[in-house]
Amino acid sequence: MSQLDDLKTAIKSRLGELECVIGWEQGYDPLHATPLFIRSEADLDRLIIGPLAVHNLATYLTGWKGKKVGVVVKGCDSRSVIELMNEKLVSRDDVVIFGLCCDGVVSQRKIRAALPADPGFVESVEIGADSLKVTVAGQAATLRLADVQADKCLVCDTPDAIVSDFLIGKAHTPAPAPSLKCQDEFEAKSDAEKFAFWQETMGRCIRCYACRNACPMCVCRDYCIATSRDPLWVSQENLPSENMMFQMIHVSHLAGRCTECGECERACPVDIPLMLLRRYMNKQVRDVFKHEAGKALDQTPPLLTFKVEEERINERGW
Amino acid sequence: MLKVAYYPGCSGQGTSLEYDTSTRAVCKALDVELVDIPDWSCCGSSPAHTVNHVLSAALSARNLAQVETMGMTKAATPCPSCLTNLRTAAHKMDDPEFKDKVNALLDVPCRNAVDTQSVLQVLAENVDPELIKGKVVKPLTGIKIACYYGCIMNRPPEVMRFDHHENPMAMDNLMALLGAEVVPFPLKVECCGASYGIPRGDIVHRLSGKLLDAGRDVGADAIVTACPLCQMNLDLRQGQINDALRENFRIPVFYYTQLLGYALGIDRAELGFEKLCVDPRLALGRIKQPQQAM
Amino acid sequence: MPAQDVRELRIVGFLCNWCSYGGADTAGVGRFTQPTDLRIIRVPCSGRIDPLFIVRALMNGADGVLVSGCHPRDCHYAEGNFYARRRLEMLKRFLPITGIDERRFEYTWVSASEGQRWQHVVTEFTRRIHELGPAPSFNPKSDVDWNALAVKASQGQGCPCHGSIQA
Amino acid sequence: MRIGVFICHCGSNIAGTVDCPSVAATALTYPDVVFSTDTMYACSEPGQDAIIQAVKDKNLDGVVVASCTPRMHEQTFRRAVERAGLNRYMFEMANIREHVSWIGKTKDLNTGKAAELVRMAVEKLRRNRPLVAKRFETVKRVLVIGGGVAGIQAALDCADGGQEVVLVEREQSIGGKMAKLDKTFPTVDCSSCVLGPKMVDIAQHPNITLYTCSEVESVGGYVGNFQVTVRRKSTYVDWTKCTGCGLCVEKCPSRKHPDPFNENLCNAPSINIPFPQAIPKKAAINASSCLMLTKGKCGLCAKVCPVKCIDFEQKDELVNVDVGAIVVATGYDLFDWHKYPQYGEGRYKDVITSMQYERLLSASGPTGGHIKRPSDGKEPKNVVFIQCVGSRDKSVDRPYCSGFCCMYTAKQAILTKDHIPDSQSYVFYMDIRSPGKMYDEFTRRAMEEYGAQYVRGRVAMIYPKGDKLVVRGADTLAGTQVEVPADLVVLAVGAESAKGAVQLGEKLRVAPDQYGFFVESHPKLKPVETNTAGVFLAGACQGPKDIPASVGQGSAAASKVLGLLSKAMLESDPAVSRVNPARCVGCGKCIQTCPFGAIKEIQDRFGNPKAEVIDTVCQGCGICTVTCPQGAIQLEHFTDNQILAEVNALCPPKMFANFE
Repeated sequence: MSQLDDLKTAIKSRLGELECVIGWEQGYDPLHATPLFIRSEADLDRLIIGPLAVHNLATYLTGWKGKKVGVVVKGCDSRSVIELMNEKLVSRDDVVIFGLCCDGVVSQRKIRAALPADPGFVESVEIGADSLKVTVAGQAATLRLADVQADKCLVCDTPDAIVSDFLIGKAHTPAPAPSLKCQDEFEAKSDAEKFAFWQETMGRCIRCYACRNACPMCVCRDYCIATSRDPLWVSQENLPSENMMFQMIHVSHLAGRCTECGECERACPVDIPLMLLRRYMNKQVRDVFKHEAGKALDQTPPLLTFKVEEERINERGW
Repeated sequence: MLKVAYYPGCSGQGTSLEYDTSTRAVCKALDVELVDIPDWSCCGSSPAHTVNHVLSAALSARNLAQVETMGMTKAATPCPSCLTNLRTAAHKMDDPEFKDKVNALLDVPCRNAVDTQSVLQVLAENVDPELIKGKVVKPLTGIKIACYYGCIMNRPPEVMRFDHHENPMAMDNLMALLGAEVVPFPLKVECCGASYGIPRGDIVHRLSGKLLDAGRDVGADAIVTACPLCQMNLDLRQGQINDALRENFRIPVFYYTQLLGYALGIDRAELGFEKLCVDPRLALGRIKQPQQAM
Repeated sequence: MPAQDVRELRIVGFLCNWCSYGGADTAGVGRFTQPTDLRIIRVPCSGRIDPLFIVRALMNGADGVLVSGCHPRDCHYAEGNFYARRRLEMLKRFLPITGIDERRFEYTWVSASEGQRWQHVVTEFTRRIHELGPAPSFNPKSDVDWNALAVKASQGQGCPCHGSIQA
Repeated sequence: MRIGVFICHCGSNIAGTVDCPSVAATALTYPDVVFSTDTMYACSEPGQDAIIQAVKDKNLDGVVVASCTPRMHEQTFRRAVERAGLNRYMFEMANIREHVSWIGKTKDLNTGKAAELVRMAVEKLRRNRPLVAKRFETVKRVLVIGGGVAGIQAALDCADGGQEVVLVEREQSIGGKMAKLDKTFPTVDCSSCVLGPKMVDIAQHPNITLYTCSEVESVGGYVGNFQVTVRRKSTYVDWTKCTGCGLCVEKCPSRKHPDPFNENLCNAPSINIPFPQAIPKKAAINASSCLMLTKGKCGLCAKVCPVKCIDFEQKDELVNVDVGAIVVATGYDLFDWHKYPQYGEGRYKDVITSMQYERLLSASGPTGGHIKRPSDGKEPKNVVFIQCVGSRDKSVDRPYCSGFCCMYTAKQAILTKDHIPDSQSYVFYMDIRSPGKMYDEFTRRAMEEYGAQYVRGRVAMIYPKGDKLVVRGADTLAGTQVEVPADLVVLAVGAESAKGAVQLGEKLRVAPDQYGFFVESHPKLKPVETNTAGVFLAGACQGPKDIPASVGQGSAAASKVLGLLSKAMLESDPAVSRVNPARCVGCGKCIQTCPFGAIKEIQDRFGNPKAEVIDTVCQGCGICTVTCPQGAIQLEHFTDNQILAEVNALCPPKMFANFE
């Protein structure tokens, strides 16, 4: 039986007791998936998984607080679920986790880049073992999956759901790359270059808050301090400084909580590489607190606790 | 079979020949192979380290380097004084700066990768007591023994890292294992006067005298040591002490390896009882013959 | 270093009320002369200092931000500076990726009795900031003296768009 | 809003290097500032009156004073604006003396800085709102934890002050360490004779409820309203019936377990009354050694008891008490000297602790007050005392001085001579620490009148010689080694924090220091207060103390309690955190980080979890405000917007960069 069939049987077995099960279905065209909220077995027919099922569905969990739901998660998504549980934002008893062993997902951005022109509407997509055949306006183009894989998959060390009620597919032995080229290159730049870079990108930011809304950890929702008057942290002016301020708020609120699912960057309509900030902050958190969000249950986010003697924080000579 | 590099030390070639021979004999008997360090040299004892620490350490380091060239990481010596120097040198060389100073003086640099132990520690920690028990042919039943460790074999604890530094038990346990009655000796780690025997005999007379006195108090037939210098002060100088303190001690002072060898039934010639100044026969006579002991 | 001889730069200080603010007072009582660039904001505890205050100041064009609290273990509220230490360390380590020179932000511990130490900290930090020079601004350049306007605006005069920042 | 600004000259302190009039002029251009002036001495009476007058004339609703540090005069001016009819929190201060005029040389730079600090204060004030202190009632009852002399004193003083007192003691009888002592220094009067009457008072005082064999299980609530649960451990004796006749104690056949009251010098019967003056004078069974409870046979005590109060079925009992204040008097424990190898690690019977020696000296002790050494019951002639055993020694992590050892050693040397006239005492010491009334004279007497030989130096080793112990040490004054043959060696063991102090501290939210002693609010000015309002310290639980100091602290703590509970209502500082339930998502992060347990989770009327601040417990640190991602919990008077306003005042947001 295929992974999808196994998943469907698993969901069937629990659907009865659940408000709904969150999965994926085809979106406006065969290339794009969109979240699917399965309430009846009929809905199950539309369920899809695979490299196109990119969304981190954990993002929807807090919206169902108090109700018992199921969620289909890839390894990376499961980290978000775990972190939400560790922060008591979601209760384990309220969630049935259908964990996948994931072979990696695509980056729509890379696909767009790989295709001769912006595809617009895609007629059909054939997913092969390691290739992707995309047909646009009668023209078929075959892309190597490896070339269009999302960055996070290249460095992913948790392809299989860490916590789950059902673990579907066959487990991987991950061989993640030590680091991402783009990240290393950017970090190597001079302060001036980096500053100029953010000045430019933040000038581009339209503060649509898509990055925030897509983030599974941004649970403040309507009460985000970036869009409130009391407290009023950011002005309405669309200035690079104000946009950067908003991004800094997002980063600092994610410090020690971000699970690097990449949703923020994926959701950005103006292609701001937000993961540069996320990965860097996570690196700092790893170095100082030996902490990785969502890698294990019952962890305390490092900024919600302390040690009287901090091994890795040296008072600077003053 | 356990294999360790062996550093006899200078006294082992002279005043404590019997310690060296008996040590080799018992180790052989207990399947501990002692491999002599080729071209070993002075450990840098008193004369050197009172004058120049780096030089003294270099002398030790040279020997450690030799062991490294043998491709071994564990060395053993019967002499606590050598042990102290070898271990202290290694301890100091943990500081890279000091290590460089030392290696500057050596042809073959020392990596400081050797752990030196006393033969006693090797026997106590690496030889199964049951094995020893099994090999005992003449149990020491009937003899009362006071174990005297000397002042430096266990101290300073952070350098020597062996046994309790105020109340060591390794020898006590070993002797008890051989069937001897070990009396609680309060001055186990007291100073015997050491090398003051030459410049200030009176000091040695007082200090060693106190040890013999304590031995007598606890009713010991004999004192057992693990240190050539201690043994010499207590044994060779016992006559002087008697004269100086108007005493008449007659307490034989053995090396623990001699009694161990005796119990294991090793050939007397290798144990060298005849080298002792205070006649040990009376004490040895207290040992019940095996058939009676059974 | 006498900051007096050059144009003042904008340095914001966040000090906890119980130790460091007292330390600054002690320095004053002892007449320990310091550069005048620093402006001190008083908060009850270093645990009250949101790293985002510092970011806000930097985004507003502060040239340097200095935070000081009670020495670890001496917090008036027992644990405030322990939390502060983690939060501030994270911010300081994060700044480089943004291209903002992390030397523009420093945090340290000064007790109410350490007037001299406070003088040293202020003098050293001010010197450092002057060596770094004025901080670049995120916002585009302009030939108009917007700063003057902004100052006036923040004083509640003209430029309605700035009313909002003052909330 | 109508704000008035007052720039203080402070004589020439400020005016010397700040152009006050021009600062005042600049201030007038700030938003909402309708009045601004400079004044010679703002804090002086005319200065304050001027402020009050201005508030009335210009009907101001906020005041900024630029003068000295708020740590100096904030309260003064707050009272002033209050007298003017404003809320005390509608006031801000700009520190232009300590932070400007006294540290900056150049007048124009100082003037500019002063003006900006004033602008900062104005911007803050514009976001202030009147805050009113919460008033709440207090429970007129006190919990005293620990029945040593400090706790006894605290309990008696509180009770005499008219408060109900609940006294909780872990042991079977109150009296603590002092009850074990034979005599006390420097008066050499009988310890139990001075303590006894106080213990009786505890038993008889109408306001005092005594729970012994009891421990504090849990503590909830806050100052004025603590809810405490006490565990009364089962004694297997119904104390309502027990008359303390002691028949059971005589008859008990099981006398195997060591007697803790006598420092394990002898054994005690399994059912026992620890000592003649015990309060309460009731018997209790030691479950671990009682034949009936361990083997299920015997029950002799039950047979002989005339009032039939033995109850082998008895279980622990939990008692709930509401109290308004808590006094912690859990005392200290003795250092475990076995950590020192040089003293024989227990191999030599005649090396004993000072407390064991007290029991040997005591008429109610195991030897009936005759000094007999443990090994062979012989009367010692040479007694060697070794001081600083577990004091002033980094090597055993006890770098502090225990304070009373020098004195009790001198006392014991004197008593030794009294008991055995032909005895000779030797004392190895590091320094003699005898500050206190008649203290140094006392140690002198020990040396001069009683001929105790004081040797300045540490002891290197103790070893047996014949039936004696040879004590070898350094005589640092003579610069030689000394060896003293001793019949008995008494170790002056130091004090360390009581076992379980740390755990109790967690329940009470009182932090212990690195050695387990409780930390006071302020080392000089608040010695018996803690950082938890309503919890006070008495005696050695705060640090080693002798009897007079402990008694003094007991009374001090009591006076704090009486002062607290004398108020009909308590007022809480209104500058505390406040939750905006609309913004709160109930994630509980604030609850997690609050050091004072001042935030609790509640359910709103839709059953959603929300945080709620207990005003009376909140100390106003603001950790929670930074923790909360939504800014839903704001520290009043230091809200995000107030601090942001200050930041924006100092660094006006620039719409466009300019580098000129």
